[in-house]
Amino acid sequence: MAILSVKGVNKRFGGLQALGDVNLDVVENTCHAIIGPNGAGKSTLLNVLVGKLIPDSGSVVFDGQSVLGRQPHEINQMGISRVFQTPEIFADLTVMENMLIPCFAKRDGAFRMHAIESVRHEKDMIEKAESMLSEVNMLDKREMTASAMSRGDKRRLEMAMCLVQDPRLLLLDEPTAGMARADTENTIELLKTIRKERGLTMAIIEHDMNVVFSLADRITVLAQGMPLVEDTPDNIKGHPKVREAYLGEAQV
Amino acid sequence: MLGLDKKDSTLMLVVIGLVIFAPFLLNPFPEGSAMAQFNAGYPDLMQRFVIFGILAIGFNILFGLTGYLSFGHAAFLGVGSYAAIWSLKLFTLNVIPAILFAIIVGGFFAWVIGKISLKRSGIYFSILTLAFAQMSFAMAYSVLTPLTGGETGLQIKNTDNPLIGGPTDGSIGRANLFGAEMGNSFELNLGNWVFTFNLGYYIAALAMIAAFYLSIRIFRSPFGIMLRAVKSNQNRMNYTGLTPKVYTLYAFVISGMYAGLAGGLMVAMDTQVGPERMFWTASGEIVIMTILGGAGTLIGPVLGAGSIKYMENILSKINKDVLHQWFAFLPDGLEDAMVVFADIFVGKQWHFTLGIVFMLVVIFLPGGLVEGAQRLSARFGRKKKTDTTDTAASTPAE
Amino acid sequence: MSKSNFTRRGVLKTGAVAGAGLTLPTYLRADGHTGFTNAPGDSEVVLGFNVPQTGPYADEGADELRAYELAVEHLNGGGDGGMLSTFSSKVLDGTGILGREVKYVTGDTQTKSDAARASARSMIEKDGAIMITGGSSSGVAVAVQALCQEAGVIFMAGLTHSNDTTGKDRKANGFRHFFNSYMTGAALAPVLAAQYGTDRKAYHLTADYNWGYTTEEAIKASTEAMGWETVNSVKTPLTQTDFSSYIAPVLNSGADVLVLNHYGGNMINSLTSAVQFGLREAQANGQNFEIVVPLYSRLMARGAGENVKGIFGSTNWHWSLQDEGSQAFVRSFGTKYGFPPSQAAHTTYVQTLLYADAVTRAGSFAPCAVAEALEDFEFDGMGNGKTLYRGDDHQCFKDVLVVKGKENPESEFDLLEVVEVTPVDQVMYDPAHPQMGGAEATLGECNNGA
Amino acid sequence: MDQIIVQILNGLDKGSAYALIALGLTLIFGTLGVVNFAHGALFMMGAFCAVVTSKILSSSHKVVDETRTDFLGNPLEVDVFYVQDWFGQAAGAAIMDWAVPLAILVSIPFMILLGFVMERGLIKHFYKRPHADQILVTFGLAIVLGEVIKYYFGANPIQTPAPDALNGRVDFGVWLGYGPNVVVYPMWRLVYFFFSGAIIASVFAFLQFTTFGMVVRAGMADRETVGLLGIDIDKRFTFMFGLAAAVAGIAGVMYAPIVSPAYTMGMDWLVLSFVVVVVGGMGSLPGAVLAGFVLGIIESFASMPAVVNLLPGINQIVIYVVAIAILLIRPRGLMGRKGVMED
Repeated sequence: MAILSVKGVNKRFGGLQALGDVNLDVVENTCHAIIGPNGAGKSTLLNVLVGKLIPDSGSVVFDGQSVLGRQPHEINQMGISRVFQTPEIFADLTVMENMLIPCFAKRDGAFRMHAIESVRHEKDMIEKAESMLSEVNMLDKREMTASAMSRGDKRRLEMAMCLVQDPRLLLLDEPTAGMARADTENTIELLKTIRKERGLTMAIIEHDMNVVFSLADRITVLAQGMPLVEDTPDNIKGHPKVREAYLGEAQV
Repeated sequence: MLGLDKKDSTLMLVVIGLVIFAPFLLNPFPEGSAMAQFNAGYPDLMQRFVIFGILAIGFNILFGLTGYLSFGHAAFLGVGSYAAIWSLKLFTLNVIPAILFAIIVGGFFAWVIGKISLKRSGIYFSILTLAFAQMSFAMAYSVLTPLTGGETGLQIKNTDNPLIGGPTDGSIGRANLFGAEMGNSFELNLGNWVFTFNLGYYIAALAMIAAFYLSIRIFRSPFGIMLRAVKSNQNRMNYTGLTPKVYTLYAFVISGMYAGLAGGLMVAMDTQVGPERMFWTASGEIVIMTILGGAGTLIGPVLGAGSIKYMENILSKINKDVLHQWFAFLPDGLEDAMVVFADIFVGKQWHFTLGIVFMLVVIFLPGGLVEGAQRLSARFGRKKKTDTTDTAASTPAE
Repeated sequence: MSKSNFTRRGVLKTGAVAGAGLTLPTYLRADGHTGFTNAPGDSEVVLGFNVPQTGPYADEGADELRAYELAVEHLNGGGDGGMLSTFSSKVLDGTGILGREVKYVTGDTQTKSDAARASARSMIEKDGAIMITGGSSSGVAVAVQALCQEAGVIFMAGLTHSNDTTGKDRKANGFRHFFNSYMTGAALAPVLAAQYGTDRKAYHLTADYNWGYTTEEAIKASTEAMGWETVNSVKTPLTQTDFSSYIAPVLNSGADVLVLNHYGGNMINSLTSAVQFGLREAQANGQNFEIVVPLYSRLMARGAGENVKGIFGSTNWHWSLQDEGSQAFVRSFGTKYGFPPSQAAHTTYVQTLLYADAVTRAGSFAPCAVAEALEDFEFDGMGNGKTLYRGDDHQCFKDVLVVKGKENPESEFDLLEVVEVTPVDQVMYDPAHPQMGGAEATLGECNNGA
Repeated sequence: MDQIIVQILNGLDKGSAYALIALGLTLIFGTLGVVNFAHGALFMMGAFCAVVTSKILSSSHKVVDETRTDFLGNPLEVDVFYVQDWFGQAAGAAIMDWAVPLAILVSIPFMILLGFVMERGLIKHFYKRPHADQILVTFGLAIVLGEVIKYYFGANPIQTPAPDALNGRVDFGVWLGYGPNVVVYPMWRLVYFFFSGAIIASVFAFLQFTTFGMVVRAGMADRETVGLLGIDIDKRFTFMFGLAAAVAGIAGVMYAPIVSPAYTMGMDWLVLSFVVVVVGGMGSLPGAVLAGFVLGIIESFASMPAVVNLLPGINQIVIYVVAIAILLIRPRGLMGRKGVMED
């Protein structure tokens, strides 16, 4: 059953057709990868999904509700979390505080005036954050200021921040971009483990085919804003159209 | 204690102690001695210390935590003051309704201005708040004269007839707390020392302690973390399902209410309001106080407020005569030279010292006076128990 | 360990305090039992000189301070005695006030009412000042006067020209020697009519605050009584520095006189603009275009330089006056500081002497006694001829000087010449005059404080 | 109609003052990312360059004139000017008369030097510091500069007239078909307007057509990249600071005859210049100039008698009302770049 369904989405920027009639179904408990050469419209699509952009036409339905016209924070509250290409974390705050914020957001909603209660007394939230941190092996860094961590740790922290919200759909925007080989492997392992343990639904944009093929259950290939093919990884591997699209890119 | 952890409780106790014993602490020099000039333990200045302390604490909740630099905060102080004086003139001479009224009006005004100004961020936000405050000032000074008294401001007059309990003998009503006047105080003579305990001061001090306590609670609350998140990364907040603007608006309103409280207390202590209270220099002073003390720290803004008010009220009163008294022990020529030299920094040149202090502090103590205090305690080789900062101190506000 | 012991007096007092709780008023110092605030001891008395030391009026404040220092010197028997010898009341003998040496404290009003009150309160609460004096703007004067009323000390206003100080905001503890907007209008209008004729159309530019309003009102009323017509009046922001957009429309407005109800920097800049736009050489309605500056001061004239030549205005006092009192004052001030005093210096010097004299005549420092001695006090020899401190509103009534910018100044101080000394009868008004707050304005009760 | 023409002239004149100051401020604010609260003080220092030049040129010695007496009755000491001793009566008088234009020559090296010293000695250490620290240190500096001026020159404004030859008026009305004396405008203000135009044009030309300027503009757009190219952008930024100071200084010199210099003018201009820069949009030089003229003209119109009588007090607040309106309609001011000073 598709938890996210994109139908006939169009988006133009001036004369440029960024997205043309994109259809996409992300099925629950699967990992759906979106690949394509640069400028294929992957990021535009992602921005439509999280409410940053509003498409000119088409529909995006998440769990039976349209997300179009909703603010990013509302879409998050519906159960969609996003990991960015460059980690978006609260750099000035400690790791623990970074973790607590999504916990509160999940429990209290978009805004709550909880100005008198002490954070120390939020035992449940602290426990939840700690268990998530230990899941990503960062419990020992809980009092560290986030900006002082390595890039890989920042990425893991961001992922943990998304996961602690128990999202129904996790969007990953090139989660391994700019990472060293070993870090990439770690990330893949982490994602795999989490998927196995939590039964998470994921949509991932990725350049690295290695990552794509080790994680994805289904792949959509975008080229110049149009969906080219949608199929299983095995079928995509040898698909002529995909080759063409990528080779075309290489020639340019 | 009271839901604070050990470190905060210690800090709280230290602040309470300082505030209660301020009449002693601020009057260290015996009457009549040359150094008595430096005594600050008289009601007016003590009241100003705590009132501006409240103002800076409130400002710090906005600026220190969210990083939003309001350059029009004096407007809330001003409208709070006007609200309070009208309450004294029309409703009752009791200060409690006046102060409550000031808080409400300050908060409401902040809500209106914040709602509009928060559509922008960074310098654009600062200029919007500045523009609103300057408009308020200009209008209070001129067109709104019937409401604000214009340049001459508002005072209580003998013709005022408050709804409840005004004086009947034609004398000028005085602000009071259930009959006890703000000016009441008693003096304690110990040897050559005179210590003044003033009712108004202790009321203001109580308000400051409450304000400070509330500020600690806010700093340590989930709300406080959210405000620091606003400063750190609004984008991530949005994608975490949170509304940074709403959080900021609440912080803005809270700090507006603090400013209103300060304005109300100012009127309660000294029953008059003038429009200069809303001029941009007054807003700038609040900003400078907070940065000077250490933005984002709990106690910093209070220190900053105290030191600026101290310089304003003490340095400006040192004239050549006083200097001659100080240096009288020197030979004549040297005495004159010293007087001429010292005169550059005091009396009518007190602004000069102020400017130099700003520069020195920011150059050598990037975290403000709080950092100076930390370095001092570090130098004396013991871990200061009352570590006055919190984690936000390591990342000065922007 | 005598230091740690309570002094005898202290013991008595703390004992009393314990009984009385918090009901003792604050403005109470060493001798609270004498029944008034800050009663001085036997050897000295402290006066508080509260003047602008920073901000645009700092120079005026500095001049006031010089005059205060001179006055203190004279009261304590130093220097040449200045006006003490010409003052019609002869009770001051150079031994301080009631035998107590005069000491003083100074403070900075910053020309802000908040700062001025903070400074005055510190003088009263910390330094034990028995009288506060000074200031260079009406906003500050009104604010500090109200404070002194509340605290129970005497306020001797410095330079404040707005009607309100002794009009709608008059207070029993406050006294003004300086003249006011009404007097300026009453003195200036006849001279203007004589000089420029009665068929004139005036255009007012008015500083958009209290003093501007009362001055405009006064000048309008008195010039209209002479037959002038007011074409237009425009309010200008206090913070304005470039007045071009206010001056430019004047020439073609049908007016032939421009009245600048501006003071200090405002006046210097608006007059400079007016001269730049050629208003001084212009013709309108077949007559020479004229500019009038109701309130002049020498510092302003110096700031405006050449531009003041031939322009009429009024002033409280000018150093070129030839009477004995003025001469004596100019001599001692000039000898001490090397240049002649300004009108601000004069008024503050006189106020200090008048206060000392009143205390001496009353035989008490108690504010109510001093006020009584000042009320309806007539004196002479202080530079303005016969003067009356009217009891009804605590305003001095004396001759008013109409001056104009000198065509050929001989020095940098010789900028104004006295055109006419308007006799006091001509500037007299009823205490309940509508410009003065009408019948509602009252002094209230005098307050002794403690 | 004639009144509208006059107010447009006034607006252009005010606008050129605003634009010139905003331009200098943007050079610092937009290029170096430093919130310079001392910029108004630099303007004031420029104005006092004019005062000092005029004082130096009219320095004199005293000669006792026995025939006249001073206020104390002593023989009058008459000032005799050195320049007249040296160059003769007429030439000496002319030199004193032209003090303000001559002051430009004094102010340029002085202000550049002041800018260098400020940047190297102080501001340099604050590039990486938070804006709050920059505000505090430059505000402190502004106070100190102001107080130094007050110490030597007092608080009273000091008359600094333009040369007599430029003190006249131009009658535009005659050219435009109105009668004489309908639209007259002071000559010095026109000089100021054209002079500002020339300065603004040269700054733009400098940035547009010189290699130096191109590097600086690239640095404004993306400082890190230019740094990576191995260009010593810091040295150039030091020069930029000197240039900005000089622009503020010249603006001050030329403004001295219009508004008499006083030590408070630095603070008077501080807020206004920030409003102009922000309304123009952060990091945009054309924006700063445009905003200067827009606000100048609107302010002039708002102070017309008809407008003030219709809406009392509008002249007090118009700048702020317009600033708020513009910032609400255009998020980054008139021509601001995204991401500059937005956080």
